[in-house]
Amino acid sequence: MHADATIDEPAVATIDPAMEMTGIGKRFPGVLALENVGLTLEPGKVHALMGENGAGKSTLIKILAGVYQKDAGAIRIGGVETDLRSPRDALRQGIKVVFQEIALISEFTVAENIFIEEYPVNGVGSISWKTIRRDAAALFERIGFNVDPAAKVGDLPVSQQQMVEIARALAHEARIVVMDEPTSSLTPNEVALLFGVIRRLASLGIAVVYVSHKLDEIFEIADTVTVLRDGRRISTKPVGEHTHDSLIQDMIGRRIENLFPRSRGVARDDVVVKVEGLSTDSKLKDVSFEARAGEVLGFFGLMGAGRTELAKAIVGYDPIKTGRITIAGQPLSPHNTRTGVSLGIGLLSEDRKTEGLMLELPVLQNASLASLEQFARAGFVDEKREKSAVQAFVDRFRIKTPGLGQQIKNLSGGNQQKVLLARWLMRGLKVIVVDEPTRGIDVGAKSEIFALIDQLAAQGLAVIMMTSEMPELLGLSDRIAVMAEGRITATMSRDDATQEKILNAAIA
Amino acid sequence: MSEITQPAKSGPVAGRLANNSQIVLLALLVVLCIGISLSAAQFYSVENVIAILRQCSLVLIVGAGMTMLLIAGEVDLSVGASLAFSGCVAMDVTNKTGSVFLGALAGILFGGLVGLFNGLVVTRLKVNSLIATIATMMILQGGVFLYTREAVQNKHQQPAFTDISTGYLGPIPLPVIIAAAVFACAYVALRYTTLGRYIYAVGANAKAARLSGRRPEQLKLLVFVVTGLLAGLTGLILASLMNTGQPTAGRGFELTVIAAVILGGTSLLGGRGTLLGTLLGVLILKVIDNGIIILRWDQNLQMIVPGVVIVLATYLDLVRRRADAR
Amino acid sequence: MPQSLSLSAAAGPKRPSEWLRALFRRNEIALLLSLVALIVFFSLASDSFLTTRNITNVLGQASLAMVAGIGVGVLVISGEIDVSIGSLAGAVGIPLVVIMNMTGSLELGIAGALLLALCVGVVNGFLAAYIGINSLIVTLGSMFVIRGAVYLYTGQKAIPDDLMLESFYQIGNGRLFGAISYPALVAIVLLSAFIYLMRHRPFGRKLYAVGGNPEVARLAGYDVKRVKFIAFVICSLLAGISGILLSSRLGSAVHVAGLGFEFQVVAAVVLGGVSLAGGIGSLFGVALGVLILSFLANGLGMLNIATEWQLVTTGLIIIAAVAFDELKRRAK
Amino acid sequence: AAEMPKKIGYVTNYATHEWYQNVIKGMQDRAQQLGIELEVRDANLDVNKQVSAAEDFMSRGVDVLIITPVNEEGVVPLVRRAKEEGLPLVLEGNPVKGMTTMVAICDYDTGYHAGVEAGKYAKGHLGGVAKVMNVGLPLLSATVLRSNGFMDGLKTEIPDATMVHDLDGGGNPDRALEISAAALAQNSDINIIYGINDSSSQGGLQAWKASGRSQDGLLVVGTGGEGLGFINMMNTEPSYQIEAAMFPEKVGFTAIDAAVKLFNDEEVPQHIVSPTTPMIGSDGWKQYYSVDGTTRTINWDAVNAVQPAEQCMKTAADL
Ligand SMILES: Nc1ncnc2c1ncn2[C@@H]1O[C@H](COP(=O)(O)OP(=O)(O)OP(=O)(O)O)[C@@H](O)[C@H]1O
Ligand SMILES: Nc1ncnc2c1ncn2[C@@H]1O[C@H](COP(=O)(O)OP(=O)(O)OP(=O)(O)O)[C@@H](O)[C@H]1O
Ligand SMILES: [Mg+2]
Ligand SMILES: [Mg+2]
Repeated sequence: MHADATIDEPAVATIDPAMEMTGIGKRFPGVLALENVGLTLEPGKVHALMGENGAGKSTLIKILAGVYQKDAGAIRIGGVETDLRSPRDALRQGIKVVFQEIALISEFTVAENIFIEEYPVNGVGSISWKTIRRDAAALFERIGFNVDPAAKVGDLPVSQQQMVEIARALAHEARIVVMDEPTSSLTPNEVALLFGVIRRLASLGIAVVYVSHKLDEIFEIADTVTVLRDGRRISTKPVGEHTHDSLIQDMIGRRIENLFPRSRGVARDDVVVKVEGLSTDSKLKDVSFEARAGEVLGFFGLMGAGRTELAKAIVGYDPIKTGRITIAGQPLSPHNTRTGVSLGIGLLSEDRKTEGLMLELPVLQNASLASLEQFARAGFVDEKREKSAVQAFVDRFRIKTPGLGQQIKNLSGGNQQKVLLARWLMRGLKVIVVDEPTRGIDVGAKSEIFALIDQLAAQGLAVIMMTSEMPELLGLSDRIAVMAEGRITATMSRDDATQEKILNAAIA
Repeated sequence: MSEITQPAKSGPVAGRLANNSQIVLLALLVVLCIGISLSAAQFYSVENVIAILRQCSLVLIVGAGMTMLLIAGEVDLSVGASLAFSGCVAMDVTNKTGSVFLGALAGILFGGLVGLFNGLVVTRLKVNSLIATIATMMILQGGVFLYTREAVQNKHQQPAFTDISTGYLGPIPLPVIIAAAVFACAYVALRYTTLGRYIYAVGANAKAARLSGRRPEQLKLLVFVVTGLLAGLTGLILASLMNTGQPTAGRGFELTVIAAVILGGTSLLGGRGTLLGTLLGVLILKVIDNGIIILRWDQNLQMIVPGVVIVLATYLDLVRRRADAR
Repeated sequence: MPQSLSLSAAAGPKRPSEWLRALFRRNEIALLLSLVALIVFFSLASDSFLTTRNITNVLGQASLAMVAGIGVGVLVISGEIDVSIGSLAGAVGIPLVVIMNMTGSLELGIAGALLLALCVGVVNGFLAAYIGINSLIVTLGSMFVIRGAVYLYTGQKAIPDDLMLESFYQIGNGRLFGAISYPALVAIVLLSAFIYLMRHRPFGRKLYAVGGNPEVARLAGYDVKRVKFIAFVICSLLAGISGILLSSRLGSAVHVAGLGFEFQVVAAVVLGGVSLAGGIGSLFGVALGVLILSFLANGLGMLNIATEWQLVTTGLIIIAAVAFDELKRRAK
Repeated sequence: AAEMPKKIGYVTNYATHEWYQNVIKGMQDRAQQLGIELEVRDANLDVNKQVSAAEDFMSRGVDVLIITPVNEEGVVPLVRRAKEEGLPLVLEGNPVKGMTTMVAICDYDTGYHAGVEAGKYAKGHLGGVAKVMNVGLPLLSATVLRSNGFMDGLKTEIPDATMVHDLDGGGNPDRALEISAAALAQNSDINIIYGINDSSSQGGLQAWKASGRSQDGLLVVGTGGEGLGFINMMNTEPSYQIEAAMFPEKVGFTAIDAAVKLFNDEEVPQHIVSPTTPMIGSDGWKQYYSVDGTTRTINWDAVNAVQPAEQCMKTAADL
């Protein structure tokens, strides 16, 4: 019934192919999200789905999950044409999905979230909490993830929540498991564990759909790759027929010459951010560092090392216990974002949904939130100027939206991130702190964002980048700080840095 | 909201209106007015129109504040009790100082103080605004009787005090002018100023607003104070209209205001709403209230009909929006 | 060997302290402390407060809000709200008394009352859950419509219980073994049943999930609309039961019965720690919220405090209790 | 000398209303004279709260209970419980099935006598025409009786008097004002405004003034005479000529006396009538009250001299 079933024995007798989607079309107001897309899943195979932000990957998956209804096309599961009218239908067909946006009940415990689809009950129909706790612990142990089943999900960092999501998809019998960017906040170690699980699923004859923007992962785990662009299928090929370049070519229709462009010279000498002896009640202990104008300072650490907390403290969002933060020589009053922003420091949060987006509001207002004063005269917003400024960013970042009036909740994850980045760049800053800036962003956009970060530094900004991506860290940073358990354990220049040195410091 | 959510292109006026969520309300209002007029010509007599507008002005003034408050993600149920208290204060201070101006000022400021109290309790003590303002309502209802056991009479029979509500500027009654001015200011503030944008932002996502250098607490506090001041102003007008400060006035007023605001399409979850909607909501509710008397219908329908209309209007708007989304 | 020793040594004393810490982490603890503080204070301040008779009185009085509060609690946890319960609690008296007068049967009267409550719940639930109209709007509408319909039907007059049925008198005024009043008994039974439902039945957890995050609940395969619909029906039925008890306490169907009841109940529910955003709170908390308000009203009366001071004090204590709860939560 | 109860409990309907404030004042005065402790609880218009408050008094052990029912049907079980416990119970205002005694004015008679006076006034000043706007309150039988009485009394003088508008003004001034404004717009030939309490007549009059009408040819009749409001209006508003005084202090006074009698098992009539009388003209009130600043004092000699009716012409049972 539970975890054991999925992992250790074949769940369902499988027929070839496991699922076939043909001619799928889906239209949203103002957007043709999918047009005549086909997808065939074979049992025991890992099928990767790739494409730029907004290409339609999540939409296709949501149709498979019964969340959205297709406008055209057909879905056959095990050879039978099926209508998936609700997530319930899809679950009954054994389709388990790890969604891109974390889909957990934050007030529930980890264990309860895992069994939320179907609670184990005892003879009189009461929930068997004992079984739930035991099975959840067993499941985590089997996968190798390290999450406390009794913790409240809302208290966990994003990365751990992502593991819970993955575990949930494996808790019940499945015939198709879909993962929409499951690794966007996992450490390399956990990614390795996840891949182990995926291989095991495949060996049990389960069809796996895997969405990721990380090319390396695709080459490692996928059997077949389907690439979408602008809602159309560009190609479906065995992974062996692809090279990095050919895949990128399919995805964005052009080649990326250099993922980590570098136009800036050496960092200037003037220290823009100076943090001395920073400690907080919860995690940070005696953190000191400096960042100079024109440099990118990369912070690396394992999950829970304290980077997010550091980011929030230095922009004045979280209270601090001791320590001093100065921005361009001016002291920042802690726990006060107003002085932070006026001194010229801003944070691009890792948690888009709860700390960044105003979901109900249009792109326009989401973009101009931090820089509204620039478009205002005597408190009145000059909407014309505001719109043209935002439009310029939409064009420059190639943000896919039907218009500035579109509610931001209707944009794809990558495009949302671009809008939030625009929010800060529209306001001239001295320092920008970016926390996992490319989480969920496609290669094309990534290279644009890297180029942007590079440009910003070239213009004299200090960029503080919190990242879990080693290539990003090494490709972009001038200097690297490594955190572990709330302390900075090592600082090094890029030239001195090696993966090994960094990882050693992160584990310390 | 919907004006702001419009795509960047500014279409022709008719197109924008048709796309607007107020269209249902406007249609409803027109139907109501025509319907009532057809069966009772007195409905559109000057006297009746003025009577309706005067009543609307009371609700609209507070409604303007309440709309902003709901957009900012909070609510104030103490406005009814606050306006009764403010009216007593206004009358009492007028009596004691002999100055209507000072009395009026005191009444309005008292309302502002109540708003400040609500705002502080909500933003500093983090008490949910619904329960905080229910508590304030109780405190005010008790407090007003500690302040005065009896209705405060216009002791010196100052005509200037009654003029606040019964005076005219040209052909238009003063309260209507006051309400129009309040509405216009609120409309401009919400629609065209940075402050208005921040109010929406705070209601839509307070954390994001804070990260962008805003102080959600301060903004909410401000909106609470504004709502309080407007309740004080309404209390003053009501006291003037009755020529007394009545400690028992305003019972259920908060429900009328909130009903009008949500009828106007403002979301209770914050971040969405318009003042134009509130204006239409107020007009519809007061036209129904008036129409039932003009038509000599059973007055018990004054509860039933608005109840049905609130649900119906929301339903029609829902249908319209779903059709739009297609 | 040493290892296992140290393990058991750690586990031994840890247990009670863990348990205590878990208890203190629960939000209800602040409420429980407030309630105890209130009771201690009033016992010291007034001789007539801590008497068996008075305590049973208060429990009886609290039970009407308790029964309705359970329903509202369930509904608010599922992410919706119902402000028509006051009108409904008043309205169910009419079928109850009218049918009783006609047939002489209390059972038929109660069936009629519950049928009315069921209908209201179905309509509210249908409009809010299935059609998708905001529940505050729907129930604000039905609050007006029900009350107006009662006035229309009765011509704003109470309908007396012509037959003076003893059984009808007993359900609201009688006591089991002369000690515990029937309304209190009803409240205790319903409270236990619903606490069990919310904690240990899959449906209870679905209510939390649907209120906590409807999108997630849908993705988990729940029929969100149906769950919410049932919550509306539960809420109305419990308001109906509360109204039946009220009607018996009043010995008639009173057209103004239950005016303002929705405010009292919603205030108690929120005071009890149930979040209006949905998904958070417990029925135990709701019960504490109701008891605090009931003991407060009774105690202030026992101290012979003037109405106006009672209102002021109650308001301040509500703010203090919620603020205390919030500060404690933040300190965590 | 009769024995005195130690403690009397009074559950009022709506303590913050001026009428009840004055009833309580009368009770307090009388209780003090007799050395009785009086405790007051407020139902605040909530039937359920009223039952709870009475229960609290019972468990607290008062010697006599006085209740002003929020609704007369809603306290039937209370009357029964008081009987079972042997607790003497006096009702104020409205009769209840199974009660022993009630202290109340005659609402119908009060309206009736004011109606007669209004008729006389209309003959003298309004050309014998009487078109009445009743700012009423259908919610309570007492207030319905007043309106009915007023019209019947009026018709004794002017047989073709009509009630052109029968409004529900909620008994409070702001709502009364709002609906009166609509009614005045609907009918322009109204010339008498009758209010079932002072707030209602005030609301009606203020609506009249707000519509810009002159008070010539208008008569306003109020009921209650409970606060300063009607005195103020009689002093300053030319149309406010008649007030049906109901002497709330006297009601309170009488209720305490009745409570003492019940406590001593004395025979009491089922309905102890408290007197009412119309007060006419701008000086009419001065016979019964004197005002100093914001306090008014009842002139007990004059009020005690008003003879109550033996029996009411009509009661709630006749509705
Ligand atoms: N509910 C919706 N309403 C309107 N438009 C939508 C909605 N959901 C998605 N879209 C649009 O459909 C397109 C495809 O979005 P989708 O989320 O499928 O992209 P994606 O490939 O998953 O991108 P990403 O890599 O950024 O997650 C986008 O242009 C997006 O803005
Ligand atoms: N065990 C935990 N329990 C509750 N909250 C936690 C825990 N660990 C981390 N958090 C919270 O999660 C957020 C992110 O954690 P933190 O800043 O420590 O990690 P990080 O280095 O940014 O790593 P990552 O973002 O990859 O998780 C912080 O707000 C922190 O308070
Ligand atoms: Mg996606
Ligand atoms: Mg982080």
